[in-house]
Amino acid sequence: MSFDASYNEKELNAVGTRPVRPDGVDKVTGRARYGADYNMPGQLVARVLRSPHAHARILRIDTSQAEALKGVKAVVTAADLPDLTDGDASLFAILDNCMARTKALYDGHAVAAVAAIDVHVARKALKLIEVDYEVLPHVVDVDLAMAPDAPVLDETIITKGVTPAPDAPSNVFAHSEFGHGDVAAGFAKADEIVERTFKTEQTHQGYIEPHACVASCNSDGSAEMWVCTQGPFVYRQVCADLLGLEVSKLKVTSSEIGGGFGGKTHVWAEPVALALSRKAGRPVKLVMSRNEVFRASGPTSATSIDVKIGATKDGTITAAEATLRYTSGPYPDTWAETGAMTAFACYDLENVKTVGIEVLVNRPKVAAYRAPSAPMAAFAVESAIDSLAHKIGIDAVDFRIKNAAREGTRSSYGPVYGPIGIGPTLEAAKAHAHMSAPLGKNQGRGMACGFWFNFGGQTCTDLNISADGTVTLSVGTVDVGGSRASLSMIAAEELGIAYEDVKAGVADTASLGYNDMTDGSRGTFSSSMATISAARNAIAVMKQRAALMWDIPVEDIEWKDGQAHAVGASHDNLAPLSVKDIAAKAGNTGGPIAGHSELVADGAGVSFGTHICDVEVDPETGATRVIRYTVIQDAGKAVHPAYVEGQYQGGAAQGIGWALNEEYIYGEDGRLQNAGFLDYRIPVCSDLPMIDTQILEIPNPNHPYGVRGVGETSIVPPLAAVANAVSDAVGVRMTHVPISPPRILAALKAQR
Amino acid sequence: MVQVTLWAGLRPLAEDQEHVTIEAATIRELLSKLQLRYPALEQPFRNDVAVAINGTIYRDDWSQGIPEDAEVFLMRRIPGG
Amino acid sequence: MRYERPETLEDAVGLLSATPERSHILAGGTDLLVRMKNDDFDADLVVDIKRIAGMGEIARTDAGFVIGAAVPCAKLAEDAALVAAWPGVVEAANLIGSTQIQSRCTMTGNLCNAGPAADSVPALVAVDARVKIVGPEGNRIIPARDVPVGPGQTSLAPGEIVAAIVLPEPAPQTGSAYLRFIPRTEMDIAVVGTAVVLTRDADGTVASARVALGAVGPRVIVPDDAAQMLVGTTLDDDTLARFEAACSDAATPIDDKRGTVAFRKEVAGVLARRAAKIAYDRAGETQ
Amino acid sequence: MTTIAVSTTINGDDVEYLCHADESLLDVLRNRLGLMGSKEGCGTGDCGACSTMLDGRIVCSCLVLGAEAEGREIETIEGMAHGHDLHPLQTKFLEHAALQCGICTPGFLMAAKALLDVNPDPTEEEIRFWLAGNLCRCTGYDKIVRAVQDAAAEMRGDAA
Repeated sequence: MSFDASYNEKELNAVGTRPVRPDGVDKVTGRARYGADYNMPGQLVARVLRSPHAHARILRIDTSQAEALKGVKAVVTAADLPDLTDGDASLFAILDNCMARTKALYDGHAVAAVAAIDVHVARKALKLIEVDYEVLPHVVDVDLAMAPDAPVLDETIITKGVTPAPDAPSNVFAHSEFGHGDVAAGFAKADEIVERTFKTEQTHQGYIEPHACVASCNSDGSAEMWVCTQGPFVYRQVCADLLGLEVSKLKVTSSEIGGGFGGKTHVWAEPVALALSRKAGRPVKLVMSRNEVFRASGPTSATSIDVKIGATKDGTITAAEATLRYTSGPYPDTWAETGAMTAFACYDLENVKTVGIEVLVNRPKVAAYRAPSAPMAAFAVESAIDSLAHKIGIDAVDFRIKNAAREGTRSSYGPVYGPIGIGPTLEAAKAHAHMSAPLGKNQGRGMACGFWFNFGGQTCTDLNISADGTVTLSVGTVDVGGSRASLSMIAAEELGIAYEDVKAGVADTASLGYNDMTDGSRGTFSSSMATISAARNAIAVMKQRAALMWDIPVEDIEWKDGQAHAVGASHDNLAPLSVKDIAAKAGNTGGPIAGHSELVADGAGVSFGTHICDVEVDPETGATRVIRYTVIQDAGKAVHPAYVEGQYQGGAAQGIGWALNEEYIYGEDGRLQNAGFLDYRIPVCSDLPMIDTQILEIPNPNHPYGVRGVGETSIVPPLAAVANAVSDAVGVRMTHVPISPPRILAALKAQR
Repeated sequence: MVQVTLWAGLRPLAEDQEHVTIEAATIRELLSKLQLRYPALEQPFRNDVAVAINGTIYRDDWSQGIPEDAEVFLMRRIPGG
Repeated sequence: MRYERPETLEDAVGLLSATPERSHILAGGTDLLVRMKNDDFDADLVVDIKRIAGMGEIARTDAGFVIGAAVPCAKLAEDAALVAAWPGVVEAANLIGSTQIQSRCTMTGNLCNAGPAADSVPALVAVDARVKIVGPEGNRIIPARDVPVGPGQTSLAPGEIVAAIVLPEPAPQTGSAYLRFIPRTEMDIAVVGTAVVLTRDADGTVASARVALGAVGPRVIVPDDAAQMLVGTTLDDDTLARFEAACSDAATPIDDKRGTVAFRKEVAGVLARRAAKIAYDRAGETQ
Repeated sequence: MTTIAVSTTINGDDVEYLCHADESLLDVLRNRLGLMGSKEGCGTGDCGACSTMLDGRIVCSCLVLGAEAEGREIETIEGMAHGHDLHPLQTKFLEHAALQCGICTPGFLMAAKALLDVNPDPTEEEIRFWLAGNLCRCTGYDKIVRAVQDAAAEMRGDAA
């Protein structure tokens, strides 16, 4: 494992082109199989009974009538998922979230589940389960949850990170603080200060495919599961831990995944499906309805953020401070901490302080969503930066360029930056034609920057060379948006063969070593590194085989353009051997030819993007349309530029939805009122313009081809870019996301 | 010798130290020596820690060498989406 | 649950009369099938009326345009005469849902579902549409406005079916328009809907006007006082401003997940004013 | 629950099946006929992933009863290509990278084909409004719209 991952500039042939993806034909003909597209012999249908209450003690569950119903093969409650978490609080939270144990903590929290021969019986059985609830007072709003008289969700929680420690329990799990310098001294030096409070509402990843799995537990202790997930190996580990299965006896196969965006990095109903199968002795298929997806999976934090930034008249920021309150759902987590780390990461600040406050509320357990926690912090900070630029009368782009973090800057979250790319994205924005295009009546322009930590992680690939010289590549990172194409290109590049001769596929957990999930923008970054390593190992093998075929020392063989060349005067009559030539003789030169790689792909490097947005606002109704949008982001090296553009465009669209329309709406009763795509309003095709992209390629020093993760950063700037554009158009600073028409109209009225 | 900065959440587990000076050539050595000195760090070191060396964040590669005079930060591992 | 597909209205009425509770009429199904997905839904009978003669047809008779109960809204836009006569009705019906929903949803369903935010209902009320009802006690014709009596509630007796909607022939120089507010550009339920029908005199002044407001009350609101303000004018700015204020005042909305009281009242006036302008201009284009 | 016998035409073939009265056409296609190319993203007609043609009109098959298909003509994504010959829309979706996860793709292809059947030369705005009932969460729609434009041009015989 002595793979050298450092960047090595060279001419690339396959990388940078735009071939058709290997899984493409299956996906345009309807043949690709997603989570719900798989069946097992004798499979049962599962349905989950969910709490209608936001907060309630479960006094009694009687499943006897449901169990007695003909066709019902198993009913499970928390009693069928005993606590094996051994003091691991985060694992316990997953368990309790899968199936409420003593209290239902949000509307939609699972309390029981049935497996039956068909959906009609399962539906009937749900109605026969009796649950006695003691309804408790609930709280869903982040600020109200912090109030002294708020109902406390978990009496064992004493706020961490505060000295002295409070003596009473509350919904505040922890404070965490970052920064350096002396902010009070910094503000004293400022000529102008902007201080504001911002709010963002809870959003959902909104993947079009609901969670789905087929689980099968056998009497011999083995089990298998087909599931849509961003990480089959992680699902395997968590499910094995929660059910007490041996990890290697649980085989998890990831289906084609119909979107995840972080939401399918977490386990939801999969342990329940396994528990039902274990109890029923038959395979169980569990597919969530869209209503269940909204009520019981995935959302982000809702937030409330105070920001204060000061600057001198010449445009130098002297101090910056933020307090970030994030909901984590009903269990402790670290979402505010992440937000606090990212908030000012774009800037070079002498004095900076951020405090993250984790707040428990009666809402679903918060899940990662594309650069989790960063968009809300960026909304608050980039809005305040924009206000401050206006206040001191300096152009918003110039102001950011003047204060942008650069190599050597101490980041607001601690370490000093190496070479980073925010400056180039800002310079590109300043030079972009979009920035100087004329605006019409009721139109406004905004821009914003965004930061995200990318990462790499544990990765493993197998590259097998077939007898005809074609190559199969098995990877362990789930393909969420074209990575099989990118990785096939990488293998072709490294081996010197045609893209069409490589077929990449995603392996199940029984066929390949452990891989971290496809998250943290790591899929292409880390699996390409492992693919390069595996290809180089395969080339080493092929050189040995060529040496045997030619009967010359392996030292005399050089690999070039997909062929083994004999070098040296004594071999000049030997025609080069292609992969095909070598593969054809593999049986007699030592057997199958393969290259494997197991590595840790660290050094992903942080990522920055700058977005420009134009909107038109109808001042009489508050209706807002995005009329032009540009994304500028560094990709290091775009392996398949079309899919890099796709990541930029998709993240921007999600951010635009978050900015304008998407939000969880709760009633007074704590029940979610918009658990469907009708009223949880993600952008539709007619809502958006074409989304222009500009890919910058500043090589990542820690990847052989310079590749950088590109998946997440594009969702970070849009909230602020849209908010700044709307504020420019209507002349009022919008501080509450989503910037819905009623909020715009109310702000305009307040100003008049 | 390297000077290590601990994130705020770790400090109560390390006698409220923000900076700790320690002799270590790799991340592995650094973490094991820190844990020896402050046993309460064992829990967060299990799953929660990442190490930034001169600005580059390492989550898993504990064999990574630490250059002389490097700036070293212990950070919480970040979730991804 | 039983599924029946009668071929005559008499048979349909018979089936529904025999199962007065927990029975549903199926035409486009775009509301009924959504409700059927709910775990709490229970029904004994669904009567599919699409195979009954005439249900899927638009006929022009002496009474006007007779639109069968099962005519999908997409088909309305394909009828050039109907579009020319009542563009406000067709544009309202065509705003319901997506292209896919348009292929199935019907105005009769929109009316009988009795949702306060139904797009086509204000438009039907503004043109004073009638509905033909068949039932166990005989047939009757009533104003479309009188079908919904409250959210989810209709005046239909058990066993009764709305067989058709009848739109009168417009008087010369009549224009109609429907505007709604939704947060996105498509796919939302109306936060406010406004329909205006007006007829011009030869001199260009408004001879008669009718206005209907949707989604701002439990039923469609018909602010006759506001409509009367337009009569005798050429929609000058002062008139429109008074008209807008009157429409806002007439609205009695609620706060819900789709909008606030203040927003709905204000936007009801704005859209009514804009719809009146469009209807006026359209009236000038017709002969 | 008793079942209903249905005779219908799917992708040009005569098909017979039994279904429950409350069973959607989408469930029939997926669970009884093995035509799983139509996807269920919502079950309430809001996402378009189950788009199929019913007697020449594009519908959400989740909002059609299986029993209603008696005597009708249905086209699904499985009937879009002719053997190995992909429809121009399918080819252009691949060339333009108009899909990332691909779960919405069958619905988009069916809806786009329905558009080009009635309007061979749609504007960008017409494409966007026609496809507003098909949700995509990955692409931001940009490449989908471009693929439809390009396919339309090719089908019209315009030089690309």
